Amino acid sequence: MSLEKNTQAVGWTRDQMAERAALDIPDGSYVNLGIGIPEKVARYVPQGREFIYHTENGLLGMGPTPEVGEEDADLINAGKKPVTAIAGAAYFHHADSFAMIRGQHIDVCVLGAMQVAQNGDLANWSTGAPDAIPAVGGAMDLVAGVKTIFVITQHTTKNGIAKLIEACSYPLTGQGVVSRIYTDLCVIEVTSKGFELVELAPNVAFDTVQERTDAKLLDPNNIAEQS
Amino acid sequence: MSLEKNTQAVGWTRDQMAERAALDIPDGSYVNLGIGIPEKVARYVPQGREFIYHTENGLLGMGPTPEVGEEDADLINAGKKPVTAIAGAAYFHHADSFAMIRGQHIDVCVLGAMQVAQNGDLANWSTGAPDAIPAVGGAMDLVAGVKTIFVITQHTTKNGIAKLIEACSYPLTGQGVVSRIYTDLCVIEVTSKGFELVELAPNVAFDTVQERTDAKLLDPNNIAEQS
Amino acid sequence: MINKFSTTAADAVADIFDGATVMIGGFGEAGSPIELIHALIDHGAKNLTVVNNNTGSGHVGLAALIENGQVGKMICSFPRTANSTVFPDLYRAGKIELELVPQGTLAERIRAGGAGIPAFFTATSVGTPLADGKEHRNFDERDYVMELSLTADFALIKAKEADRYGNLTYNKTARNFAPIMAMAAKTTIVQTSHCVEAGDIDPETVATPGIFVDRIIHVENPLQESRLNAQGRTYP
Amino acid sequence: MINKFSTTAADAVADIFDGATVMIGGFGEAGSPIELIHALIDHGAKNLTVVNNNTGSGHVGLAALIENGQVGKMICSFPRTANSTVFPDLYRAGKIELELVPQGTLAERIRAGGAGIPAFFTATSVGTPLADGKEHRNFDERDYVMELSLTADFALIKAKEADRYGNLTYNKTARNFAPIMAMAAKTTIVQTSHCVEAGDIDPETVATPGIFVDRIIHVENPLQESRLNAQGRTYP
Repeated sequence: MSLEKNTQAVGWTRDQMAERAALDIPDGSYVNLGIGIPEKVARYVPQGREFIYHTENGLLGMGPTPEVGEEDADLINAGKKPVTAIAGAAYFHHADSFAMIRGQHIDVCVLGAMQVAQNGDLANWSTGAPDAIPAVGGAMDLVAGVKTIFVITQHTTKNGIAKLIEACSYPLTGQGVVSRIYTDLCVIEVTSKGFELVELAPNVAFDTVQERTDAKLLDPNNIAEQS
Repeated sequence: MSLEKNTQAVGWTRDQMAERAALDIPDGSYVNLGIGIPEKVARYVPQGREFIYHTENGLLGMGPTPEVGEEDADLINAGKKPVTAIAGAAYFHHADSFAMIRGQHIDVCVLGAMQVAQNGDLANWSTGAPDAIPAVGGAMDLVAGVKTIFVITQHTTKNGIAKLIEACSYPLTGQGVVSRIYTDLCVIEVTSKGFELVELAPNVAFDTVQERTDAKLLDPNNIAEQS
Repeated sequence: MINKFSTTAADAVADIFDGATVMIGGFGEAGSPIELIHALIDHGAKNLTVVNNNTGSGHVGLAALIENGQVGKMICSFPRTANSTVFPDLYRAGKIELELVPQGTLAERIRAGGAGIPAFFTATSVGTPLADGKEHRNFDERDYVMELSLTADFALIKAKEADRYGNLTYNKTARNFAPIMAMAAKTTIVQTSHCVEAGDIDPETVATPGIFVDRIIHVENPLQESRLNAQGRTYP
Repeated sequence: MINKFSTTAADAVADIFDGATVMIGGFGEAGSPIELIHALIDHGAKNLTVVNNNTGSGHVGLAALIENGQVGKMICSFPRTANSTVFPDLYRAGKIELELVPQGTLAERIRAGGAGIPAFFTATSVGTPLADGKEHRNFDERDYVMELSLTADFALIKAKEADRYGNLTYNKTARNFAPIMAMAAKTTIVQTSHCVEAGDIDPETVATPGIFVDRIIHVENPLQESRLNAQGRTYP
């Protein structure tokens, strides 16, 4: 594992969360990255692996951000930011692009989250506030169609409210869709029994994570003791 | 009308049937031609008109039969015969090709028939004989999807059995789908009232047509008298 | 001779009627047919139902069409944009209707409309508020909702190249919704920066066959939404 | 490094198991992956369900696969060919099953399988024997039947060009079913006459994006079914 152990800091930075998630993506995977921290995953492809990035607006083989001045308004990602295309890319229309998603051809999708429930339910598109402008984009298609859904998120909101909870209070994006969660504090696997600890970030105690999680955190492999 | 009046012959030849049908296809139409006599329609595009031919195996802008020796096994029509492509053609896959058909983008389809009923029912894929190998191809898609269905057929079978009848005895290709019928003897419009005579071929009497038709032949415009 | 080239954008959109459903290509500004949208603003048809993934940005293009009061209803997946308050303000004021559709379901409903499929089943949105009131059905032990096709009276799209038959190519991710909207609309109106001869587009690489296209106008150097917005431009 | 090039046709088809569903590209001989079919004959997997528009001609390719007793069921639209009695003889003898599907419904069922759509409605076949037993439903005053998607364990297809990612182009009407079968199969195996470098295929003109492709073999000069038949050839 190439993550630098930082014995000073408590927990992972946004980049480290992305780097940690990238470690769990197998070589040769077709990957779709959500907006925000998930986009950073592309910077941390583990040595010896090649991922192909899909962006749902119609490009397979998305490359890195272009140099300043090299942007093309007709070459953007799903977040509407300028991107590039690798040698070996392909363009296609929206129905074909979502056929890749809905038809379970994309291996891994990494998304942000507002809430994740212990049964894998994901809420990441709306707080349900009455005056909010509802906007869903491709999130529901991605969670329904992609084989494996990873979530990268801060463990709690800025105000310290738990995002990993027993049951989502916000409107769902999908039911039982999340496989793994990468937070600043830990990696959690969503199992049929609930949240199972996979790894603790440096200098993070099990009790700290449990305290900030509004659901039972299981540790069947005694990760807490090994850390 | 450019058809040569042949005062000797009784009725139309196969080529004349095709030529007569072509006269009823508007300029700029997208046209799909069935196997057999319908294929001949392409030879008789009226002066000043341009038709675009669709072949359901994946080509829009089908051109004429290639010169001997110029055939390409990868460039064929739905009858699996070698064809060419015009300047301005497009290739596409089968689902896209049938989207053109099912989505009612093709204006006219000209098909052969085993039986046509006075309500527009068409049977042209199977006699229903128990030992026959059933084979339907794109016929059911075409009659369900194309805006206007023309039938070109000999008025009766070789044995003199009527093909234009009150109700089809063979398994249907589609219900109420035929608009016009071009036979060696006449042109018939299929209306809500039944078969209506549009035109008699040279030297053909109304009674002759009625005799060879197993359904009432209407003549609201007194075509018989004008001939 | 078949010739789908039209003279002006004004002519091309002249028969768009009040109450029409209009699909407008583009994902954000990529592929947005801004000159055709501005022609539609000049034309003035009202009470339109517009299908687009978004609701425009700034005060030009689609946002300007909405701001001009011509749109009664939006069918889209993501009506929020960082730099536009046009749709949100009207929506909160109850002056515009919204049908929110997941992006892939939106694309597939349009494709179905063009392909003569009246309805299909998808797992997308099952268990979410967007599945409320929709027919559910189980296939092979998974739940799906039934979605209806979308068709339109008109589509406005932007292409890279067009020939007289209406064969089109697109530029990179500007392709997005254009090919399926061209299929789903009764009348498809295209703006292109390159009018080419029939045969200039390799038949293997035609992205939209001409059968789906009705009218083409030439816009050599289309305006770019983000640049206009950076300049604080408005339309009209 | 992703590299989908495989060494031999034998290796590429080695895991096709008894009882597998195999989609085979081609409309007649155009697009028929004859070398892959012959490798499947050599391999010997039995009781296959084969999806193809036809049932082959003469005694090579698909007809030879059927003649060799490896196919338990055909799903196709047109099982008759002027010059082949292989399928008709087995069918009349009750030794092979047939699911007859209208050609466009066959294509759409395959496309639906690849696109994650479990079922859809079509007007095709309404009022005919092929609609018997199917669920009917009325939308906007027209009757439709519900059709289920088709998927496969393997697809065997033929391409013009392929790169290491599996991006494909096709030649003219040989494209036919290949792109949708590549989408609908768990494992898609391709034979191509041109192996090219990544980037050699313009991303605008890729007909099948590599995501749908698993293995590629190089067959520089593929056999041509009609020529073999004219020579009276048989396989094996």
